Amino acid sequence: MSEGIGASVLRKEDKKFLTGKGRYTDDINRSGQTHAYFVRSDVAHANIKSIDTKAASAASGVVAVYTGEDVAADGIGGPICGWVVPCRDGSPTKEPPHPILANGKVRYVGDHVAVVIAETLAQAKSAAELVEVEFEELPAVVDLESASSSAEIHKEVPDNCYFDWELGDEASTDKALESASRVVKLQVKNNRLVPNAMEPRAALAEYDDVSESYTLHTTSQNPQLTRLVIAAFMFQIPESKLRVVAPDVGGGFGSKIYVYAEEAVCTWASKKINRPIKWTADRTQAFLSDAHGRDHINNVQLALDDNNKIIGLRVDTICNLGSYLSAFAVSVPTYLHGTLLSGVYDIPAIYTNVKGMATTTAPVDAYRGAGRPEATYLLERTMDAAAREVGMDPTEFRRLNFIPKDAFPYQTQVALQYDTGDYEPQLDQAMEMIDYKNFENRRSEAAKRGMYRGIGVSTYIEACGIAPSAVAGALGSRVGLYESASVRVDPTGTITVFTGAHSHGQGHATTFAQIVSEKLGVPLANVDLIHGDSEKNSFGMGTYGSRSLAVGGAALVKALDKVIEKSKKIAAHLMEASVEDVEFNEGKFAIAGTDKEKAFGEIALAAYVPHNYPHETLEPGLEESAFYDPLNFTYPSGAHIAEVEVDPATGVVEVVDWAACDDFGNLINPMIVEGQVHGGIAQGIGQALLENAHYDENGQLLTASYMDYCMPRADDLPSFKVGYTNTPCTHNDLGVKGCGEAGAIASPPAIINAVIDALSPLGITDMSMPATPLKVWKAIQDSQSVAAE
Amino acid sequence: MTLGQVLLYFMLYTYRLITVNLSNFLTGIQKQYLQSLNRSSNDLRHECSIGEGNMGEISLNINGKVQTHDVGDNTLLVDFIRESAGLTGTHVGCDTSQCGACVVHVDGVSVKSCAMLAAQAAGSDVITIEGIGTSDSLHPMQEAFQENHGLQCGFCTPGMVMSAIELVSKNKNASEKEIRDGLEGNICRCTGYHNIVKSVKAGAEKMGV
Amino acid sequence: MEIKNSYELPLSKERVWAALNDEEFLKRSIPWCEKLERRSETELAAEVKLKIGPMSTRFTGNITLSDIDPPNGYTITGSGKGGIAGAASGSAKVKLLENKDASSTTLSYEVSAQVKGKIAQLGSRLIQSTAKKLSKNFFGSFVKQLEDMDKPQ
Amino acid sequence: MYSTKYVKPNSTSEALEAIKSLNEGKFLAGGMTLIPTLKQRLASPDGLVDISGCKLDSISDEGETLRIGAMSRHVSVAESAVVKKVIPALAKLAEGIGDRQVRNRGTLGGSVANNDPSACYPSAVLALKATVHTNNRSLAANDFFTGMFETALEEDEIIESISFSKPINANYIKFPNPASRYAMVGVFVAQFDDGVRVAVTGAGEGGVFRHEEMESALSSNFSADSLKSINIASDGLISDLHASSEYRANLIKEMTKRAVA
Repeated sequence: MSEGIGASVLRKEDKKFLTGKGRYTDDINRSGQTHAYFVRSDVAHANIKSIDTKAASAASGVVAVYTGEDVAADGIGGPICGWVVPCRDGSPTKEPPHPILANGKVRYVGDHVAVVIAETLAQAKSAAELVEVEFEELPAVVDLESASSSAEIHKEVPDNCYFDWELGDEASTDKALESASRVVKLQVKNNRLVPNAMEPRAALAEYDDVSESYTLHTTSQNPQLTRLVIAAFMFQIPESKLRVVAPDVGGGFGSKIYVYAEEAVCTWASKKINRPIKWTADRTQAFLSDAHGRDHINNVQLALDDNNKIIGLRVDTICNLGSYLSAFAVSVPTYLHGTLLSGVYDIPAIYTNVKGMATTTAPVDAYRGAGRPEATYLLERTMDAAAREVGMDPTEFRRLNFIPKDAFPYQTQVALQYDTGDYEPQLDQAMEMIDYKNFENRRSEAAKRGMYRGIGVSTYIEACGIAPSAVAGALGSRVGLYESASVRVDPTGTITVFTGAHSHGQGHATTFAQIVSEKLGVPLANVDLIHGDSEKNSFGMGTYGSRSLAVGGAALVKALDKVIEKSKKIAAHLMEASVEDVEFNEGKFAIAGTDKEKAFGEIALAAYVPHNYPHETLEPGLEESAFYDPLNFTYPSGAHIAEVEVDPATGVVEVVDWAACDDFGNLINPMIVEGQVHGGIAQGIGQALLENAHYDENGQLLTASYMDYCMPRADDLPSFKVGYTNTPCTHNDLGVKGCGEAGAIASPPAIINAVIDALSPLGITDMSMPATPLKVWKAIQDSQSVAAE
Repeated sequence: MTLGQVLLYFMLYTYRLITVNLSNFLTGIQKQYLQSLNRSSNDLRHECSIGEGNMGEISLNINGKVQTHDVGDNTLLVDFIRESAGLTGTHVGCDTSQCGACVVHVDGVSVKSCAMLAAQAAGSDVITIEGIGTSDSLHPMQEAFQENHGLQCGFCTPGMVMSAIELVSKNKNASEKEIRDGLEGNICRCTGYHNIVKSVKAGAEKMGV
Repeated sequence: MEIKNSYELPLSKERVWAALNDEEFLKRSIPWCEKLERRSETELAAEVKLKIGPMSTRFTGNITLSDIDPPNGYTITGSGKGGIAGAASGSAKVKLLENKDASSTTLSYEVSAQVKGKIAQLGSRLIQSTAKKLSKNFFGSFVKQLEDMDKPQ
Repeated sequence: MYSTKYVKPNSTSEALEAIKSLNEGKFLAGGMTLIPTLKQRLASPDGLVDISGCKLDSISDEGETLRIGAMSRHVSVAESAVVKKVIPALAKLAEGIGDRQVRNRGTLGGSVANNDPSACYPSAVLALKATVHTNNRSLAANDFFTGMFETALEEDEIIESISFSKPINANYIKFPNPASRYAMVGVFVAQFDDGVRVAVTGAGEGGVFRHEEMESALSSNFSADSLKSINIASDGLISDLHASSEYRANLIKEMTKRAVA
């Protein structure tokens, strides 16, 4: 069996995880290590009147206690905002300071007030109980809709509005709405989620006073960026004085992109006490202080003409960004959301306005899908509402409005240009997989059992492979979004790949090796991948936004091309031929029209033992690097169809069947791709049916453990039918688009549409996420009391 | 415990390994370890008398090796395994004993090692993920997880595998629903469980239970 | 969360009002109260050891009396810190209403409660039931003491 | 977890002696609630008296009743041939508590003594007219549960075993909290010669309770139909994020219907 592109080879990284030899941050210990524990605010909003650390400092085993004053005295800055947008009135995004230990004020439950460092974790916890903090409480700001008229959270943020941004043509959109034969209006809410990677965040920080440099092991999706932010922006030290390593990382889903206070505090303090410091979050701390996801309210107006063709779309959004602006918080509801509002549909006029609000809740940032699930949810809910209003089958209504396949490249009204796509075959295939045409039989059969059965469709697009740096920069990004790759060929022809992407479950060690195997014809076993260490890897942008393969993989192809190019020159020399005549196939360099050939290993050996070598024109060695900056986003798309059954007596929604047909372009390892789809769908089902981060009116997080935050478990989910179509990406060499987020983007509206379809006999036309048993039961009760009246 | 005592325990243990009646659901040395769990371990059990304070040394037989460490009575089994014994394959993913990343076998049954004191397990036989197979010789359930892509980030995997082994040893023909129900105590955020269920099914077949 | 209840007491309004201002009475009424000291006319320092299931945490804090309207009622607010468990506060608006026969009084209360920190994060399922239980315990034993005192010795 | 002493006596009398020697000692049974609580530092007992060595784990058919030792793990009850034969509903209840790992450690006595308002076992104790045998007395189930997390047990009293009356017919249906998997509502229905008992857990603010109206309806006609006209009041029912008291009232009726179906 081939081990190259397209083969479902088993994962190279699995054995270490399966035998308990994975090495996650908390698994690493250093001699002389101390333990940090953070004193956190238990109130949502307050001025700090005083912090008394005397008793804590004197407690048994305590090495140091620090507060925001100590941080400020050392001139340590806070995490920066990595992306900003201009406001409608021309003003910039309001960027309030974000101290790593609270300085004068706390702004959410979980905000960092002080750190206690002790010989053992138990001692640190005990001492933390002795830190006396006196708060002057201020009103909590929890409700998003009234946030603008609530208590001021930052003096730099008037009306608690970080930004008020717009995209599209308001005049032409409003004109379309006025001239429409029908305007479908809908308000949808995107519930607040906690990413919940199973490995809680952790950090191990060390300072070496000989080299005057820090080493930080941390749970990061992009260690190089962490190094840049901490070194250059927070500590103002040369970047070479900080090494950041993200070893095995147990899932990220967005939450481990950002630089958090804890790892910065530990790094800073490791120098002050000149000892290693370990910190590991417990799950409740993770709930309180990991960046949350989503939390939007969208008001949608969709204009239709007489033929049920969409002629305009207006979306007014307010989104909750929490107490501080997290690194990519601003980009999520704007350029990762507003630009996706055309979906897979040909919409001639689009306008959107987004207000990013501050509240006294945890910061909100990217969570699997980031902006695109919100856009897909509002659009796909609206498509169903519109189909219902005009009396069309939702699949037919979608077909009528799909961007036709001959319209590519397709320029949307919201900045993006889709390079390829073909949406009808995806829908056809998904409908076939779930046996859409016989659904009504299944509905009647379920009705006989007293159950309401429903089917729901979602046809989505996402922009991923993030991102063309020039575009991102023009839109407010403060970083580039290219990726790096290096290929080091050893004298015996084995290969080490270095990538700036980071694997925390995605299987890069396997997929990247498959690319190498395909290009160089070497066995998979001879290829190793190194990632996640700023000392070893070139600067890269890490893994998120389904970018590793489309950007990092493309960089790898470029580096491999350079290796092949140089190898050909060496081969030409060895075989005394001209470079133009050297052909490279399946690991062998051959001279066209002769029987002369050299294996890849022989070339490698010649490069490192250059006894017979073209020294005049070539350097010895075989090691090449490349950076790749994409020309465009990639545009995966697909159709997901969910089938559910609702028990009217209890309100329980069971997902009984699932069909997904996605276009990810070419697939490198279909087994891994399918796993990514499964995981994404599960998180989408979690959002649609189970998960919700709930703050009470005082800003207390009531869902701060698995007792109340409902994580999807095996028995909550069905098995999934997964299929593919393929319109290869036109602007990267691999023709790949990215698959990591698709499931989470596509699935929530499919389920909610299915639930509404199931309950449509009762006249129910709306359901918010998560559709919990309580909520569904209540909707059924209310519909019955309406019917009775 | 003196060195002599440790050696004595080893000898005793080895003797028992030879004499225990092996069942057929595991392979190799791992099978022996797991089977040996059913024996009585009174000879290793820590005697506690009333009114005793912090009992200091606790001995556990972890993966066939007696581990004796001086720890507080309030030490959790998972901390004993991770910190004292240095076996970091057992993970901690929550604080309410729900995620299952810390599942190990104690005297032949799966437990959440974050919800048990090391002292409660004193003298017991503990098997962790490190004790069921090696990368050269994977346990059939480990093999099944690899072959069916039943893991992604790997963090929940050790607990998931330990739970799965017990699940199929109790119910060799478990249906998909029974497998899903049986994994109620293990949370995975990556895989959507689809491939875990497949892995457990395949693992059951491989184990030939 | 709002919790309301009322009791009929076979006592005059003045008698009940006096009890509402008697710290010994209050101390005996506060469930698991270990210490209650008057700091001023309107403020008392309290220490309560709260036990709910396996949880057992000592709360230290204040009890303050406000909206004092003798002998018609007041608002009694207790707030305490439970160390690592977090903090809790509860406020009861107490109203006394003389019944028609003037020899009996209706005591009604309306409680609002708030919790912070770990108890909110981990115990949300129990907050409402516990607040109800504690207010019932408080007013229940307050009323019982009054009734007992009223019985002929 | 705060520092604490751990002792593991070999008999109930030694355990009682041990608890007396402590200021604020706690009996440790399966530890499925206690250990997580201690981990959160929400209690600080100066000692833990592990009663798993006190030989309280036998299960025996005693004619009129089924006696189960307090330290019987949920898994032992679920898999016990005797329990399955004599009161299969009890085995079914045990099989549905928590997850496999909880069932491997959690005990009958621990669950009943803790009387968590969302625990499953108290409903069986109440519905099956059980008698709770402690080290010094026997208590009828009706007198045993006194409120949320409260029982008639003294601080230094140990449940040794529980005798369950054998019903003609019994069933337990649980509607789990989607997140914690504790009972959001659990209904245990048991039919005896002299009538039917319906015990509800997960729903009452005061913990487990009997629903007398459903009991008398089912006593005269043991079928789901007899429940049709019954209206379950939501007063006194727990209301939380996951279920309002009205929703719990609905679930009580629905689970009861399913239990007798």
